[in-house]
Amino acid sequence: MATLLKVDRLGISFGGLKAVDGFNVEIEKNELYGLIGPNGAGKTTVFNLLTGVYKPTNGQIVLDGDNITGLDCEAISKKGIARTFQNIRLFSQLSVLDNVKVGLHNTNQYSTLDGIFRTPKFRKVEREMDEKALELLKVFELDGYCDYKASNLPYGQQRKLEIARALATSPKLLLLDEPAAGMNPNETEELMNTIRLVRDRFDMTILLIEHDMKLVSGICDRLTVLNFGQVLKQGSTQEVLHDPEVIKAYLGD
Amino acid sequence: MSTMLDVKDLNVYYGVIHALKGISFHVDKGEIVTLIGANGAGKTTTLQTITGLIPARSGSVVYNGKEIIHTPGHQLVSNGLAHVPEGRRVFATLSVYQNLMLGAYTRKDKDGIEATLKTVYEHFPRLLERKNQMAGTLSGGEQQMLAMGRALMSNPQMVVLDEPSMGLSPIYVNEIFNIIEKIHESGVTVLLVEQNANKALSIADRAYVLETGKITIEGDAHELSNDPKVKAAYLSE
Amino acid sequence: MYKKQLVRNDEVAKMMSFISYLLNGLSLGSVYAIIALGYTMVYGIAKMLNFAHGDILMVGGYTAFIAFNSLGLPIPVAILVSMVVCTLLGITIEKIAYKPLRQANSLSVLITAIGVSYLLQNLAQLIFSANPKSFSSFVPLKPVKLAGGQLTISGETIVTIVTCIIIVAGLVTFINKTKAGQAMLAVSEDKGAATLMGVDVNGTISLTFAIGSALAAIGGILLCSAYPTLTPTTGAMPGIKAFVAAVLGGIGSIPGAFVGGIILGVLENLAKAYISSKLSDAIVFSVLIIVLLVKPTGILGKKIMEKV
Amino acid sequence: MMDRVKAEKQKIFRSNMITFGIVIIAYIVVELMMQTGNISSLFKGLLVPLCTYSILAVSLNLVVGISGELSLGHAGFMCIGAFSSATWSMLMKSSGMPEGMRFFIAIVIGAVTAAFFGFLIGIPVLRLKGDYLAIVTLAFGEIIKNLVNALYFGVDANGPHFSLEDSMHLNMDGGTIIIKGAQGITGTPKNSNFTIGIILLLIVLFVVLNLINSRTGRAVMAIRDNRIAAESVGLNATKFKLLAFTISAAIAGIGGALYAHNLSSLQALPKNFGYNQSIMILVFVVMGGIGNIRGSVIAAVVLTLLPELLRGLSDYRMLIYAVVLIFMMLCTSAPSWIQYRDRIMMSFKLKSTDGKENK
Amino acid sequence: GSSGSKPAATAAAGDTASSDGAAADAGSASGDLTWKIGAQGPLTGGAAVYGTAVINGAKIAIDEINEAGGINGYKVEYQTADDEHDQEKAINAYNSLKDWGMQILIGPTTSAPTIAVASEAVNDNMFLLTPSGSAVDCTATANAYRVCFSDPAQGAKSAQYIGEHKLATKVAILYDSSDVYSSGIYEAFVAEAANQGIEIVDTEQFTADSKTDFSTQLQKMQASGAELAFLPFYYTEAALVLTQANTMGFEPVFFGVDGMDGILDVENFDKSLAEGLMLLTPFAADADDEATVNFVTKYKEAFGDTPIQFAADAYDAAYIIKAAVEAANLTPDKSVDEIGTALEEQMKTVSYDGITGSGMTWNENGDVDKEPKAVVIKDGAYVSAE
Ligand SMILES: Nc1ncnc2c1ncn2[C@@H]1O[C@H](COP(=O)(O)OP(=O)(O)OP(=O)(O)O)[C@@H](O)[C@H]1O
Ligand SMILES: Nc1ncnc2c1ncn2[C@@H]1O[C@H](COP(=O)(O)OP(=O)(O)OP(=O)(O)O)[C@@H](O)[C@H]1O
Ligand SMILES: [Mg+2]
Ligand SMILES: [Mg+2]
Repeated sequence: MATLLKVDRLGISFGGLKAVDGFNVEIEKNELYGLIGPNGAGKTTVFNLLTGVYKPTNGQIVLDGDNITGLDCEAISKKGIARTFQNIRLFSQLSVLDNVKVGLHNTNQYSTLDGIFRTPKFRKVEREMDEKALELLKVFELDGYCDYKASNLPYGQQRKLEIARALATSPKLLLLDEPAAGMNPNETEELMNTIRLVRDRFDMTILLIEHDMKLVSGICDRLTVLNFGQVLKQGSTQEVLHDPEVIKAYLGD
Repeated sequence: MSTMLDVKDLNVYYGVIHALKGISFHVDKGEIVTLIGANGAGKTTTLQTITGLIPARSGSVVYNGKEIIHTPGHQLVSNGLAHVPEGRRVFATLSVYQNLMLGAYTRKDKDGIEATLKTVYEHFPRLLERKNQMAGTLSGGEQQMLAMGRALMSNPQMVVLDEPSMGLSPIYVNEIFNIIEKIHESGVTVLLVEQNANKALSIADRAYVLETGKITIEGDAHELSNDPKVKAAYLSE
Repeated sequence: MYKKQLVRNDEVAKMMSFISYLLNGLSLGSVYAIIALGYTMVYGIAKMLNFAHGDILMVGGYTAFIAFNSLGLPIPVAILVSMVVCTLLGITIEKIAYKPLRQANSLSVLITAIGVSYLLQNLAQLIFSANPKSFSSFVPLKPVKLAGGQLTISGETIVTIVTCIIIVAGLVTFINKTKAGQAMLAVSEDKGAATLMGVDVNGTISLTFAIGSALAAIGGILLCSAYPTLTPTTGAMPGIKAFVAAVLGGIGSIPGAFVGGIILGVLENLAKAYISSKLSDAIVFSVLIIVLLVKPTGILGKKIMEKV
Repeated sequence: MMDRVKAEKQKIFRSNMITFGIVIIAYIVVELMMQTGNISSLFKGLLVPLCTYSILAVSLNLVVGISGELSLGHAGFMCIGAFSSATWSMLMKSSGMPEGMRFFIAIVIGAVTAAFFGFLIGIPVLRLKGDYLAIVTLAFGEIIKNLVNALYFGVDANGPHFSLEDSMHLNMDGGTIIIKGAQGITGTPKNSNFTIGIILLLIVLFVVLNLINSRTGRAVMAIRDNRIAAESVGLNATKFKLLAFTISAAIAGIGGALYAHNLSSLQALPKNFGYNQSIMILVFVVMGGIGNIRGSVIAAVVLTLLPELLRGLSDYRMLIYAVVLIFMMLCTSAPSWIQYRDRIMMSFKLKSTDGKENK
Repeated sequence: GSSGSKPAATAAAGDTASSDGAAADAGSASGDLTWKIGAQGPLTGGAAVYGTAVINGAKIAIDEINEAGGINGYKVEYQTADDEHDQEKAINAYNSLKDWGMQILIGPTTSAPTIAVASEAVNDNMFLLTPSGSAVDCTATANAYRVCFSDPAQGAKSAQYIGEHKLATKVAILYDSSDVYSSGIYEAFVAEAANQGIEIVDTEQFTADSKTDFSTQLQKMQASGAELAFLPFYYTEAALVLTQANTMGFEPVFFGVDGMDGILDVENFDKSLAEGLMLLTPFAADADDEATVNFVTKYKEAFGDTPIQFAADAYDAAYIIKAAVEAANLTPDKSVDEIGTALEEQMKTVSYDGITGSGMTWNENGDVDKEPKAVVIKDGAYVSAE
């Protein structure tokens, strides 16, 4: 299988604190990969480095053969990484549909003038966007809410909408930061199915952070455990979850 | 056992949205009571109404024998009611230490505050490590610990907790529940809202199930955790 | 020899005039600073741009004028009366016009503040007429002459700077050392969470307005003492300049307001002296822009990190 | 679900049509009144200003409401539009160019010059946030006013002459001085009229409303709602903010051109091009509802008319205006008032559907 | 020098029915017919002092005129409007007065609004006499006349006066570069100064946004070795300038213009600061001629303040209109246009002795020809400089 993401000795410090240090990972195409670790271990920071929110102080990130180290968010998104956020970041005043359509911004294009003068191109592309967006929303059973304001959705729905929006950018790699946070077990179960579905249906590679071990052990192929910014353990899910060091640092008993 | 908190027929609106539709429940002194329910059921709204962050349209909330429905939220803290809010709400540009000291805002006993601070640091050593870091730059889980620690600083008789385990690593989820039990053992009454219903029911005395603004099931925590309806809707096997 | 002497004299003279421009700047700057302190207090805690601050200052000026000139009260009493009037005014305005909008969009409060500003100006005009009044200085100090009379520092300048420093020190101590100060910090961050800490949010905001308005009264008196013309629009332009000063220093930061005010005053006068007196506004504002581009939260402003 | 999406589009379309309809109907009514002579001089004189301020309010709403940035220097762009267009008209006054053509080009010049400055100013300014951005725009507005007040411009046989000193420093060899510092420009042709004002307003509304409901507008609003998330889906935040800012400046320039050609004399006073004016425009935007374009137009009209209607109160006019301003703000924005309003509304349409209300 | 005479129209056509009982009878005889005269100026905002003065000054005159039987036998109705010192609002104010039925306008008060209103009013051929709109362009249209000097006239006359009286050869100037009035006078002054052998050693400016602190400008003026400081701006700022100059020991001859009048009446102003201040002004409130005393007394009684030059100009404006109307033998039943045409014609021949000048006449540009009085402040009072 081909490697999609290769991260080498990635690091960043805040002041004196080495939040991430020498982080390595290789993710195969179509893999469901988990990133776990105690609170404050640096998981979200890894995501921020991968998506260009922070610039790494050292190390390199290669996506599908492209060195994307040091690019900014916008460029990285165009290269094919999309993400969700630990604390939900939706376009709160826009409708659910429009949130997804913003995600489609770079894949379905027409010029500002087309928009102002409502040219046939505008109509055509808008229609395509509507169709695609609805299709995506349907995957997450959100199509019924398409005309709701995003901020009026219940919490769980908001998380799903974030994933839909990320998928709209047609990424190669999808990063999910604690997708199940704030969901009850039933909802989590549903979410797991959705994530699997996304992987299969969109042939997606997914890297996710999660504290819910049921989800992690349920769907992840492989795991990396971070501790104090460093890789503590890497390997297949079962192997990692039974590692005594991991149990001691993260899982408890 | 005397009643600590008695909520009767509470109605709350967000504009035209009827969020709480006449709910009633009570928490006795020394109890752990948990409120479970799906997203958007109104759990947070309930807690926020009790501690005066949201005004109620009608109904009554009696705390320690006193009607508090119209008491301004800030006065409840000095009466021993603390609230760990949803979304942590730490003071982002203040240091961890300053956050904790604000938790003790209503207290005047210097020594007592010192002692409490020590226990909080014992519960959450990470906070001691980071005591001068700006709270806004803490990781999600660290912020959750801070929110909890801050509430404890007021030395409350009763705490209401809104999803305290959200975003915590498994080790800390266990730890948080241990801490809740410890707090409880030290005589504090607890009203707990949790998505992790398994855990919540395991430490609670009694529980209520909230569905779209109404209480639909109530009872002994243990019994509820065996109730097939609850099991199906809220628990994992 | 003789020529050299001349050159040196010339240089001394240049130096002297430079110093005296600097002093003019300090004088103006310290007045801006004192007004900016009130601005920054209210902004920092209540998170609103109180565009009526300059007008409260004007009320302070008129009150002091009446107390002193018309009623013949002694200076300290007149100052006190002015402070009390402004404090009450500030609290009342907050209760009636701003408090109902606390949950609303922050622009709504801004607009209301503008309404209040119009209201105060027009009320003042109805009561006192638009005719200017000459304010008698409340500063009994004689000007200090230095360097053989080549440099003069007015009593107003000295008093303003000293007052300003005292207020800055006082406010910083107040906020860092007292419970009420901590409460202000909490309120400024998150009103809901502050309530959960047991902080009386309304009371804290009232207190903030009270302090801010009392400072406005002092600012008004010092402004009018140094630049003694009093009209219903006296507060408008210094109000805006002080707002600029507060931002320059880092809005919300108390030492920042002081630094910002002084810098603004000095800059304004140096620009007048060495570049162009008609373009001094443009120059001052350009510097402000440059500073903010280099340091987007002002000179002493807290950098706000948004954690992702 | 496609029909729900279509319905939503239909709703937006209808709402836009209502906006245009209101403007057009207002135009027809006023024209009829004018034809039949049923109109006061005061009102007649206000027609062009009403268009001007509506245009300015729409312009600012694009920045404040849609792009989510607080600008307190909009009068500066209006000032640039006014002076650049008036300068052109003065230069061409005796060139024999047809008046309509000349005015049309004047408006374009006003828009383009203002847009140019908007772009230039936007590059550094839009890096700032919130109130810092507000103060910097305020500063720019004041700089523009200050510079215009110091600007002398004339043309003679040797070409154009500029000075920031005084007219003597222009070193003119005969010729005419067009901009005379604080004395500004006098003798601008009075080309603006109600019809042109309405046409411009309709064009501006067309551009802005269509922009908002297009890919570009969505991007701008997405960046407003959450910049980091917007960047994470591949939007260039700076580019879109700058775009909105520049278009807004251009529209303000159009407003300025309309303003300049409605008065024979143009001076940059604090009242018309200072921060007070910027704030006045902001009042229209906030009063009309942030992000609500139709509201901006209505608020601009109401609040421009209000002080004129209050003229009968003489001395108390501005006092009452201030009180009304505060009162209206409380009415439209204070949650306690709104709740009261909602409660009354609810008692009318008791228990309609539950979920729909979430929208 | 001013004549001590009571304001009297010595119009070319001679006195008509302007005097006493007969006029009053005529007024009542002509039933409801009245003159409708409007006045406008800033009544709110930073320039409100000037507008208020104009409106009040004209009011005194109109009350007197009505008491004496009105104009040409018809009573005068008087209406005012606020223009906020803004061109656009000025047109609104003008239009609101027009709606009321105004036939003749006294105003606007300040230059920028006057230019705007004049070019609007010319379409109605509404006759307007601005008491104080001094910029050249204020009277560019046929319908506009003024009572005060034009800015260039003031600037030039000031330079001439300084030159002729050898007050100084080294002159420093401070002016308001954001103000039409101030910068207009400044330019004319500089142009004329060269002819008068005056060396301008320093020019300083301030703007509407920075008129709190003048110390740096004053310091530079002082350093330039100026013997005379020319201050072409209003007394509101001048009061501050003089205070600050005093603090720093800058004591040249201060020379002002008509806008300076009023400085002695700033409440609580330390008059000693203005000692020696010279100004060219056609009006001084403490002149002891009967007409001025009458006006000042009445004004104080009615409004509590001492009138400034603006008020005096407006007072004269009302009487000038009266003189012109009566000379043209107009009646209020005439249309605005007819009145305008007649008055524009009449103004060229009318001559008037008022409190702001005697023997005032007007050229076809609408500018007044009158002699300014040079006054100097001695012991807290104006005295003639000669
Ligand atoms: N901008 C920043 N400035 C300073 N410290 C930071 C910053 N961002 C993160 N940190 C620190 O880096 C460490 C890693 O944070 P990160 O958010 O990546 O943790 P995490 O693994 O996602 O934890 P959690 O599971 O609790 O979300 C934390 O200790 C945090 O305090
Ligand atoms: N500020 C608000 N404005 C409007 N509606 C709101 C607001 N806050 C909550 N709601 C609505 O009220 C209902 C109850 O919300 P609440 O936050 O109390 O639910 P919850 O049970 O705490 O859910 P969660 O598990 O997601 O935290 C929901 O339908 C929600 O959409
Ligand atoms: Mg994280
Ligand atoms: Mg909740």
